[in-house]
Amino acid sequence: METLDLRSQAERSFTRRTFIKGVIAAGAVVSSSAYLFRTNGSSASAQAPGSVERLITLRVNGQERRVDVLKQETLATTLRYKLGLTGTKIGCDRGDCGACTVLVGGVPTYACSLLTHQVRGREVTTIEGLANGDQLHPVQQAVYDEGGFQCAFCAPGFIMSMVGFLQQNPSPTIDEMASGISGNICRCADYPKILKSAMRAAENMRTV
Amino acid sequence: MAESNLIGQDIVSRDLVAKITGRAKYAEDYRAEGMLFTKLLLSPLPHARVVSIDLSAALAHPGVIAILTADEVPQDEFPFEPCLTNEPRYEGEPILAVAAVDEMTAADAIELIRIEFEPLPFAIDPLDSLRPGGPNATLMGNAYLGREVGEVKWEQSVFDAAGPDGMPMGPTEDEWEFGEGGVEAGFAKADVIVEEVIYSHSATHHPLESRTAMSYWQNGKLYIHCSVQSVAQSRRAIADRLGMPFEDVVFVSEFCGGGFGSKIRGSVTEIIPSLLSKKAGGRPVMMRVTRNEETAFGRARPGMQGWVKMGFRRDGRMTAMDLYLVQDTGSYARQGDTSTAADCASLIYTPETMRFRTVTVLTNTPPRAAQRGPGGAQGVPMLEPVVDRAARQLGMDRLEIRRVNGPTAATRFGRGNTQLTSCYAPEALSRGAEMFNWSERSARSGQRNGSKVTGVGLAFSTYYGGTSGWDGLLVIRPDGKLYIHQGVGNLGTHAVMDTARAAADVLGSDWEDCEVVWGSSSLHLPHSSTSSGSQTTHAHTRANHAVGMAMYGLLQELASLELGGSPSSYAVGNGRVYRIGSPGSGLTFAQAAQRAITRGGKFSGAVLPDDINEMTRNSATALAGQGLIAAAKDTYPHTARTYSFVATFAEVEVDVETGMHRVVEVTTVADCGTVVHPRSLAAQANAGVIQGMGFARSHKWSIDPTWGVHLTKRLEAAKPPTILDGPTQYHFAAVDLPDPQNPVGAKGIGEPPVGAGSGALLCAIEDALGGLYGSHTPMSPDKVLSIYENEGRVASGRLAIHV
Amino acid sequence: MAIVHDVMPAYELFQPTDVESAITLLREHGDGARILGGGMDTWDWLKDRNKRITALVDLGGIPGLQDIKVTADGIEIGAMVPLSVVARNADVVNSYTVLARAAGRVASPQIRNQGTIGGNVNQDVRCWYYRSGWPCYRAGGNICYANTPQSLNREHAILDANRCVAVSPSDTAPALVALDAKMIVQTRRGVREINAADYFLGPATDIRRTTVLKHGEVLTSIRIPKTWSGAQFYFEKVADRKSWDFPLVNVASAIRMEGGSIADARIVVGAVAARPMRLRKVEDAIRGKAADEATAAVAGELAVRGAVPLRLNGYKVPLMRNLVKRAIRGQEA
Amino acid sequence: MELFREVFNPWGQQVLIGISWVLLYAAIVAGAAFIIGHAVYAGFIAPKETPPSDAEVKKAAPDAPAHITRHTLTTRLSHWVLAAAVLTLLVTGVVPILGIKFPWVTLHWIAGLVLATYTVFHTVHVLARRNLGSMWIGAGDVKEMALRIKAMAAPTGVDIPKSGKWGTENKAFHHMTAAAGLAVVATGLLMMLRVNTIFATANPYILPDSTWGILFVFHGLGAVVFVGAIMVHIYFALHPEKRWITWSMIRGWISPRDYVWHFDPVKWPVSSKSAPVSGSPRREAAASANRDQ
Repeated sequence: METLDLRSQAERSFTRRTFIKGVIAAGAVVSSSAYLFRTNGSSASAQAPGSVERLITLRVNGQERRVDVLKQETLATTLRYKLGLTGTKIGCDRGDCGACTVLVGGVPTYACSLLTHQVRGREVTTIEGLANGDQLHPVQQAVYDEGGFQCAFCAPGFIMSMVGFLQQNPSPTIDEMASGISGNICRCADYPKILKSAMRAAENMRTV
Repeated sequence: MAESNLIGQDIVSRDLVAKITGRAKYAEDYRAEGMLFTKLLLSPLPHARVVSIDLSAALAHPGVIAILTADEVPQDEFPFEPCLTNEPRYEGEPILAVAAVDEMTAADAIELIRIEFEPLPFAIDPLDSLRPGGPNATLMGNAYLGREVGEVKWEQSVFDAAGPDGMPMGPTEDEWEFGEGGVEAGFAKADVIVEEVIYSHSATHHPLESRTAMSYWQNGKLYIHCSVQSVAQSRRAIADRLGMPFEDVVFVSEFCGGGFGSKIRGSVTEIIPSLLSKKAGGRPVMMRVTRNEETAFGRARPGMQGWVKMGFRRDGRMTAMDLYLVQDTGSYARQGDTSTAADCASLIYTPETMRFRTVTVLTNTPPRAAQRGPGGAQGVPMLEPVVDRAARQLGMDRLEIRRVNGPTAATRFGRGNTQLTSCYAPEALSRGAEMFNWSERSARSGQRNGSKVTGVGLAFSTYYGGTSGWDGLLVIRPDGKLYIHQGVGNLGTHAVMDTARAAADVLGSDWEDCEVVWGSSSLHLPHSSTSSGSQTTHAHTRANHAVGMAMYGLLQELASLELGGSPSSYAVGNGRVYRIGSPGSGLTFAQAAQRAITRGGKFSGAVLPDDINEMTRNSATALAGQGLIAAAKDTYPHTARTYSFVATFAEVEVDVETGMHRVVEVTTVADCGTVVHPRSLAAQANAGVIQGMGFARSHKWSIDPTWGVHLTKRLEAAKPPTILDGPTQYHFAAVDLPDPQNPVGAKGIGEPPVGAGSGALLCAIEDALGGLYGSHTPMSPDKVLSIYENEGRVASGRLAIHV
Repeated sequence: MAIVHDVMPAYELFQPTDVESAITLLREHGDGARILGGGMDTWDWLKDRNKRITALVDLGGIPGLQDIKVTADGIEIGAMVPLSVVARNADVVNSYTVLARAAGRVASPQIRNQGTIGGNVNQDVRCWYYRSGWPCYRAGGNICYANTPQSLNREHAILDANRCVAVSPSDTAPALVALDAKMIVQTRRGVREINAADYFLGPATDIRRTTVLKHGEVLTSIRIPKTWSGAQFYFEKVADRKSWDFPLVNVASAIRMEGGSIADARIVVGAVAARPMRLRKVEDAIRGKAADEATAAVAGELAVRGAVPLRLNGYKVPLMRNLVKRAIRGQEA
Repeated sequence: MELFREVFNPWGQQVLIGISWVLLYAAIVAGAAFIIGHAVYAGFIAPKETPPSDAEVKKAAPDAPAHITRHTLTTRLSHWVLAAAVLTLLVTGVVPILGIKFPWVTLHWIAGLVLATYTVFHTVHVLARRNLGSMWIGAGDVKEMALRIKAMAAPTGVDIPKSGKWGTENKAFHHMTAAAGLAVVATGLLMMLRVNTIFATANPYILPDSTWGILFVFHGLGAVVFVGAIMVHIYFALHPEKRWITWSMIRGWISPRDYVWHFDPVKWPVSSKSAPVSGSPRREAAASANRDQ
């Protein structure tokens, strides 16, 4: 039997009690970002089974972030508008370009095509979470050493795809690598250099 | 003068770390306290007049702060394109804009607006518009007659004569012909004549970053953050659109997520947040442009429907070319793509005689703009397969026929008998053939392995390679660093960094001691070219070389004043100006900057050269007193036209059972003068080829002819190429011979690879299909299958648009 | 009323932890409620504002729907298992290869990570007129914008059309029909098991729906019987792009060979109709024949008999013919 | 209550696409109400009529044959073909709207073509024979009808007048369904252009949306009338008191008893020789109607 590995057991056991405590402590944070969004007022049926709270805790880049999230809010919007993590780009908002790719539980995911409520308690990693201070992540280093992207609007998404794919397949062939990052569009079409960077990234990851 | 040690090196761009760590700020990444968000009401009709608008419910919607209508924005005579309109000329044209506390509120408010339209006649297909009684895209007419819009209708007999799959060819608006006796005489000399209906489609640019903009007003100045290809020129354009002096516009565009010609001087819609912000008392207003909106007003490549006839002597020499093109210019400005296509054709084939006829038709489809390789990128893939057909008829090698007709340094071409500054096209063709192993590979042409047939093709492409006469601006500050101010855009070509090297090289500076200043007019930028049309590398290596030389002279003069001796007894290098022969005597840049500040006058920027542009003057004046300042205009000679050349070779495997193909090998060689940044050049060239191949294969748009409404608003439907659509490796080389009129030797490279890529792919597919038909885009699997199954017939029609 | 096709409007979100609660929520909220699986189809409708909902019921928190279980008589795949997991699962790869290949060819890696097998089979049809929110038959109107003398219908149906000419774009659905899978549907009253071949509806039967699933019913898992385990499988998808594209036509087949001839076969073609088309006549015709070029040719011709091409999709006839031939050959030519 | 269905076309303009299905439910409810009303009336309120005795029959219609021809084979065939077509049309047209899904379109248009052919044939036939008078609802019919209604209102003792071969209700029913039928047939034939048939490929753009909307409304209204009318028709066909009519439509004849019981021999004379009896113009019309069989 294989169980989907997107949510670890620990993530699932994230309790409601710790969550509420977190929200109370984070009140200031919540209110300071609230001006960006009108509340949608539909707080009815809060008692219904399966209903969701507005104030939730996200685990982003290893930190717990409390945030006020609308029901229909996508992860890309929360990251960019509420948490200031603008490295995650919105290129199409329809899952057609990959610019918003982040890792959710280590898996490359279009942040525009996922509600923030769906990642409650799961580990989210964005482009901002890769480097350790000034020390680039091995994948970023590979991209840097190969001279990187052109306009680079797609770069954060591509890099997240590379990181996610290499975690799953650390020694890909060049064809596998291309397939692994084929969910990202580079409109500059700098694919040969991107692929070269990705292969170098695989090497870097193996030697880390 | 120091030896060149930066030009030709792979130097990682300074801004790369920001790009790959998410710290780079694109227009939408700015956030400000109290920021409002905009949604646009777009026209649902392709052509209409707004009869009434009722905003009351929307204005009463909580959170709505301001609504901007067409009556409050600059409106001018056609073809001026307003940012908001009451007579929308294409589906998706912005009618009004709502600013609210967040996007959802703004969007909900749009739905509360009651608006009534009166539908007007509309045209989607240029050929339909040219029919007797066909619809006109505007109330003034359907085609450009010079700068004016008038009516062009052809007689029914023209259409009857063409038949269902032929090109109707009525009287055109523009026509030229060159060569002795004209094409008639040329064809009379020909041994082989080929003619073909040719077609290139329209498609949205789709840069990954849409044309988002954010604005606010402070102390009478407009602050605008947007996504543009050029900073200095866009600042001026925005100011013009708003009718205000450019000095009052603080223009910020540090990073641009792609433009491909769609954001050359910014966008007409960029002033919407500025005007909304004004209405909202200066509050910051963000207008995030969505993919839907980008499809509507984000610009597109003009499509062409046409016909060509070529005559060749037995030795392969082209004696005549008769080219006829109808251009779909969309709903506003006249594009020059068909003319450029003809110019490029006259250069890559240097026909002895040539006639060109064109008519530019307005349609109620999104406005067109230059798209990477405008004209050339359509002309090359339409014409190259026809040349291949002639070669087959002549029994001639397809590389050879291009060699026979291709230009050389001595070539005079086209109707202007134009001269080239440099041309290493023969070298490029030879080098490419060698790398690709043309003779061996082309022998594999038509080989069949099961359902897969090998096709081999090459395409030869050209484009303007640069302008001249722009300004450079340098500051040496007391920190000893050389600050190179750049007013070009940062759209991913790395030109903003790479052309700066020219100045550093002249001064023999270590790159680590240089800072490139770019991306915000508040940093005082010089008058620079647009980053478009492959001109930047040429234009700004020249301008930076010129200003480097000016700085060199100022340093010599300063040293001679400070340390005695004649200026010419001083040299500059390694961050110092020093006496030739006794390097110990001299000034460091830091000292020079201090002395310049003290001395003032021409050293500190207080006195500036007369010939520099007003913008450069303003910038230098603002910087005056901060160090040693040099401003200069590029006055190097530029007595002929500068063109770059690209040859791309491709091998494909076409599966004749599915219509799909696999690109096996691609080799590209460019003549773009001296190489400035090898890795970046290869990336530009290969990526241009891939864009071209993507355009030739899948990247498209579709507009329903009955409703005039766009159906490909999603990237999933517009189908730009993915990483899997080509091979994993591309081969590239540059001829790397200098253009003699640029002191740095460089020419531009942005445009020509696109036509080379699409042309090579079409030629290779046509080759695999036994030469059936290839002058048609997008050559998607359905068309390949149709051509294969129906012996050259495109089931959807050779001239049918939006398929 | 002015139109805007961006920014997802507000709705209630529910994340129940068992199927029964999900069904109750769906029933309570009536037609305004929608199931959220992977969301890859849902977001388009909501973000384009072409479908409005009042409540979204997220099945992501229900344990069990994300499991793959090997059972005595085959394998059972939870409806919420992501496509990438299906494509990589060793049992699926080894025994039901056609499904693994199909799942591995869906859209893009991220979509395969987020999109579920249940969502992939339940996704709405592809027709850019319908998906633009135009009031066509499928949207409750009385017109088909894709089947007129001017329509842009390169991607549309050649078979089984009835007023609506949209196609089923699913890659996994043909594979599941080929494998004779059973769709397990939980309703208020209990659990139903439906043959995959009967699960999908054409527009003649119901122009508003693509499956027999009714509002308030939940596809919980897909059972694949051992019947075709280890058979000779074939899957191929023809699309404009090699990543991230819907099929122009796809084919999935399972063929059991005995002594050099075809003992039994199931051949299913996608993207030619609003549901995956199982080619029973072809299956009957090739049974007992050798899997050679002659049989393939007969099968190919038989497969496209009765095809009615529209203005721009005539190429689908030879394409479907050729793909069926390849399915019988078991390989590309 | 919305009476019409409207949608926003691709340009955001509101366009009519047909009647509201509420009207369909209303027709069903109205039909059902009538049936229940009638059933209650017939079962509990109306005086029980006793059939005439053999002697009465003999006396009233001495010449009547054992089988009095009421419908020729052609008439019966065309009635049942018509019935099949209309029922098919209603089932295929209405049942899917009520939520039971099945492939209905092809059956619907084929049945529609049958109905259309019948309508054309019938119209041509009737016009050719120039015997429109037999179905004319004249002053006498109205008077007769009024009397019968009065009799129903005062159910005791009043003698209910009998009709000729075609009762006024029959005529009214015929005209109502004819009008509805013409509406659905005419609009339906045009609507066939919107779908692929063996005759043409779909072209909904042949007429403007607004025109289509009106056509759909007429089609819908016709259908709704049909729904109510056919419900009532079938009810009567199955009703014990009217079953003799149904039998006559199956067998073609009625018994002398039913003839005497339900008809006015003056208005519809019959004889074993079946010779027309000359007399008043109405008689002539009736006779010609008879001949028509």
